[in-house]
Amino acid sequence: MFKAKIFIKRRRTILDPQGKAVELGIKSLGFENIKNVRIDKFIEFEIDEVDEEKVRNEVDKICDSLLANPHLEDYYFELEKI
Amino acid sequence: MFKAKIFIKRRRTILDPQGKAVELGIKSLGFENIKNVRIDKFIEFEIDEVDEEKVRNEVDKICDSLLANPHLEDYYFELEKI
Amino acid sequence: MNEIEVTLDLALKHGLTEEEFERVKKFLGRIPNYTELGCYSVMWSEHCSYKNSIALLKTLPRSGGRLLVQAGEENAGLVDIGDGFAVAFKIESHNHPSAVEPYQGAATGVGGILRDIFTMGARPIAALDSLRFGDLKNPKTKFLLNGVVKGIGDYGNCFGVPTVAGEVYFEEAYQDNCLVNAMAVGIVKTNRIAKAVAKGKGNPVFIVGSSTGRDGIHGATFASEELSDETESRRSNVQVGDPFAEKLLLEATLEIIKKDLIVGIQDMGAAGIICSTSEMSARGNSGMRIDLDLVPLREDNMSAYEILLSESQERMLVVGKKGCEEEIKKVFEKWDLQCLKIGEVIENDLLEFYKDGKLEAKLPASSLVLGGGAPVYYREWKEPEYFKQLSSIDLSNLPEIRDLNAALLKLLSSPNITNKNWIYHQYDYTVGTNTVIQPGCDAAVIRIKKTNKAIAVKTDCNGRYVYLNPRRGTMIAVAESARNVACTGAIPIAITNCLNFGNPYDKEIYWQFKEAIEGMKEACIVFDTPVTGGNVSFYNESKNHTVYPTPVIGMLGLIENVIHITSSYFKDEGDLIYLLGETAPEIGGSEFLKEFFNKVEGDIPQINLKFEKHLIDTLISLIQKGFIKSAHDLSDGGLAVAIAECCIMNRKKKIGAEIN
Amino acid sequence: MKFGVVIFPGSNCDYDTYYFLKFVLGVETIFLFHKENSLQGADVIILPGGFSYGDYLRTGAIAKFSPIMKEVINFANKGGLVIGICNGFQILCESGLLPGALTKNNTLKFVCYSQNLKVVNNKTFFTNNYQMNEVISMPIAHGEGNYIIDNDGLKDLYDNDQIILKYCDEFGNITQESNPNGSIDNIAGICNKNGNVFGLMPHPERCGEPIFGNTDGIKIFESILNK
Repeated sequence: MFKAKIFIKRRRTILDPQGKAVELGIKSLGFENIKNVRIDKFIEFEIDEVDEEKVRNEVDKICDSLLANPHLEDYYFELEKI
Repeated sequence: MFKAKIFIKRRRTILDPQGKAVELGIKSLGFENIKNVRIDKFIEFEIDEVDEEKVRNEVDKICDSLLANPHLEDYYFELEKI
Repeated sequence: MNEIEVTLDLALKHGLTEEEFERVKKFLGRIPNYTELGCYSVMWSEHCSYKNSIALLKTLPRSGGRLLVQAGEENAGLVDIGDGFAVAFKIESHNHPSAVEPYQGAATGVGGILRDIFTMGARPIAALDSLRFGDLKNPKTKFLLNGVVKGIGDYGNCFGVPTVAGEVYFEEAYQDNCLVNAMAVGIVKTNRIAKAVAKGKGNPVFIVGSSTGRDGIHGATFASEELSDETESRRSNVQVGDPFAEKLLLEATLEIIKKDLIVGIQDMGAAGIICSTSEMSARGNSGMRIDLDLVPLREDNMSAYEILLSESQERMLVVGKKGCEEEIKKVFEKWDLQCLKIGEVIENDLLEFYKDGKLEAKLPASSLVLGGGAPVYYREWKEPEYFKQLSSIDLSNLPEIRDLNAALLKLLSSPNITNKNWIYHQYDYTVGTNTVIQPGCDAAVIRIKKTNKAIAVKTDCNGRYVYLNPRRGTMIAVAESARNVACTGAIPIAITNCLNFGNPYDKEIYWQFKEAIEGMKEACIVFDTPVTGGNVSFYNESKNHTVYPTPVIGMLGLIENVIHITSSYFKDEGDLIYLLGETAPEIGGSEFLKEFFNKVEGDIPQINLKFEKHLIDTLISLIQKGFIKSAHDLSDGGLAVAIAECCIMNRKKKIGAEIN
Repeated sequence: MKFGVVIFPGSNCDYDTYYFLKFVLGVETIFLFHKENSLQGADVIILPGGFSYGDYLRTGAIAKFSPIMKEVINFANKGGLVIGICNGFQILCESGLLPGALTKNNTLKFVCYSQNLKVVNNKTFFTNNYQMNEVISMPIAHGEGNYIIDNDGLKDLYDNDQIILKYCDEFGNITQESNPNGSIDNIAGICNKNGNVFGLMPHPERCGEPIFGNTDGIKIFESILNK
């Protein structure tokens, strides 16, 4: 059994309105020394499979076809044997 | 200068309709051996401050008061000197 | 960037023809540098210059009646509705970006059309979406439909404009090229109308709203090119919409107009800074000196070329009144928006763009714009064979349909006719507390606060009809949208249009375009509904599909007194049902023919425009006399479907009908 | 009786609420911009619907730090009347004036239609004009109306009679099918222990005029006026 930890990150060149608004929020709290706020997705799930290589391909396919939007996002992931 | 990497994770006891929907999506791609899909937030930003202790307190306060909702979410973060 | 040597080959790569490259050299008296070439390439693209359509568009009735501005003069059409109010409205397409990334494509389409409205000082009070996709059974269609509907909903709902009407069709012809047309309607006091003009030597020029990134560079030219693998790779990153920033931009814009602090304002749509600076200058026959170093950027080391052509969203260009600079800045500060002075107006017809102290581009403003130096072409056309072939097919010997009940159920469940509340329940259609007739009826009705009036709005076009007979099909589209608003008690007063066609350099496609414009002209004259402006979207085709010619009509109707507002569904037992107009055995290009025989052929229904106008006038006078409890237009699916709809639409009461 | 309608960046029902109070009900109403730090003597504060700060991060998450909110919290803690409509309800939960939290609809889709509601507590400042268990209908329009609270919190709500409105069908039955967003126990509106802070997801200001064929929303404000 493996646990996949996947980061879906919006490409840095693409506008992140949410990051912009949260930066505004943090500053309104009085923390002026903050910049480049980015909000991204962190997805976890378990895969009932023993062969790590097979798991890696499977997770890669899942990210590429469903979890990440190729026009806006990049992804990377770590696997943990549980 | 530090970089904060913050994980905002929905408490496991609380239903996550988004996680459920993504699980259905993955299964519809033919991957039956997947379970416990969780969608959480990953937030990054830079802090212009040298003293690590001060940075740690600042990030903690930001998470506690804004980034995480105590009713729903827990948070933990890592700091990286850049 | 400017060291790049500008050759004919580079100009061709930018989408300019050889003659157009020569024309640029004539205007400048020299070879353009790389930045200047980029400016001409995007300003003379089909999307911005309308070069292959403006000649024909000018033949449409574009003034008179209640129009306050001539079509094309301003960012949107403007119609006087009395009581000191005017309505601004327009429809635009975002087809190509939505085919690539449906959510952001549709969302930025809505954002763009909303800016066209509030740049005139009007507060948007209604939005409509006219959509066309491929076959619903195709997974790609489901992906596009979900993305587009969510994009429209998220943007409109967050911005706070009710999305109240529209239509969606599923046809094989749109498989590779979905059509996403967004319409917006706004209300403005006639003494608070803002102009998109730059004049007055020394007046400050501001860029306001979001920062500038590399979004959608070549966005304009991208929209004027067929979707092929080649364009896929060349396009730079996708434009992303921020409805929250747009709402702040709306409030700040209306405030500086109300406080009379500005000379002119224009939103930044296709071709961003170069388009707004050149169009505003040309309208005021003046020029601008701009320092690009002062433009707030989202990405580092952007070149002058990229800054001028970037299509980052939620930005406007403002020409302020000299001396009001601080007050203007204060308003934008109040709304947490950037507002930076990037230059000033100069006397002569010249745009000078500086970067790092160097003059990067020097161009006559008028040479860039539609109506100025942009080329105008008169394309040839050729009637395609399919036209006579298909319209002469005799449909009288089709096999008899025995079980009419099953037939009606089959029609009612066809994707083009069935109930669309799955879509509009994702839209907020009650924000603004003005929506009297909600989505699902013939047209949406929006009351105008502080008056006794209301307006009816609707979009219509049957692509199959226009394919089979472009002229008569377009007449039918105008007539149907007029009938739809009349059913709510409104007098049709003006239209906007979004002309979705294939490649204009293909003679047969241009024949479709020419015929459609002819049909629209005749119908608009008879219905006295002038064209207030709109949008042309060519190149809606790909390797193996060309879309049906789809001239979407956006109709505006006026209800003088809210007591005349009429909904579409049957009300009470014992009410009498009347059919107005004549019925003829016409099923050419019908939904029935498509659903039962999978055919798109035959001669489409005849139309007598004078009779249609008489029918509409009669219906409205009957409503005004208080004789009518509901009215519904017959369109896809004919009488049987219309009667069924009149019963089903009554949510509160089960009701039926007996017809002889 | 003076009403104060707060404007956050991204509120979009502020003018709707203002128009309804001032021109339909004819009561004195002022706008309170979020950067101000005085309630200018308003007797009732309304946090209107909309997408404050674009509802980024979490709905209402950022609005609670606006200067005006400090004043609203003090005003509420001293017993002043506060109503949070839709996004306003989310802001009241985020700022701790009301318990629990509003999360994504279980359908993951925005929902907009006329929704039946049951008045399960008509002994409050905001609902004393309705009959007990009266079935009314109000427009809803939200993407994050799924109210959640832990078991102890829920028990508290019942023990202190803090649940005011529940989603129901046209006959008043509290059913799963009539629940538009997955809210626990079909909760649509609650108040705080003291009963002076009221949050609800439906929009009363959108059903206050006969032209819309539904005036069920008026009684919320009429309840306050003859308090």
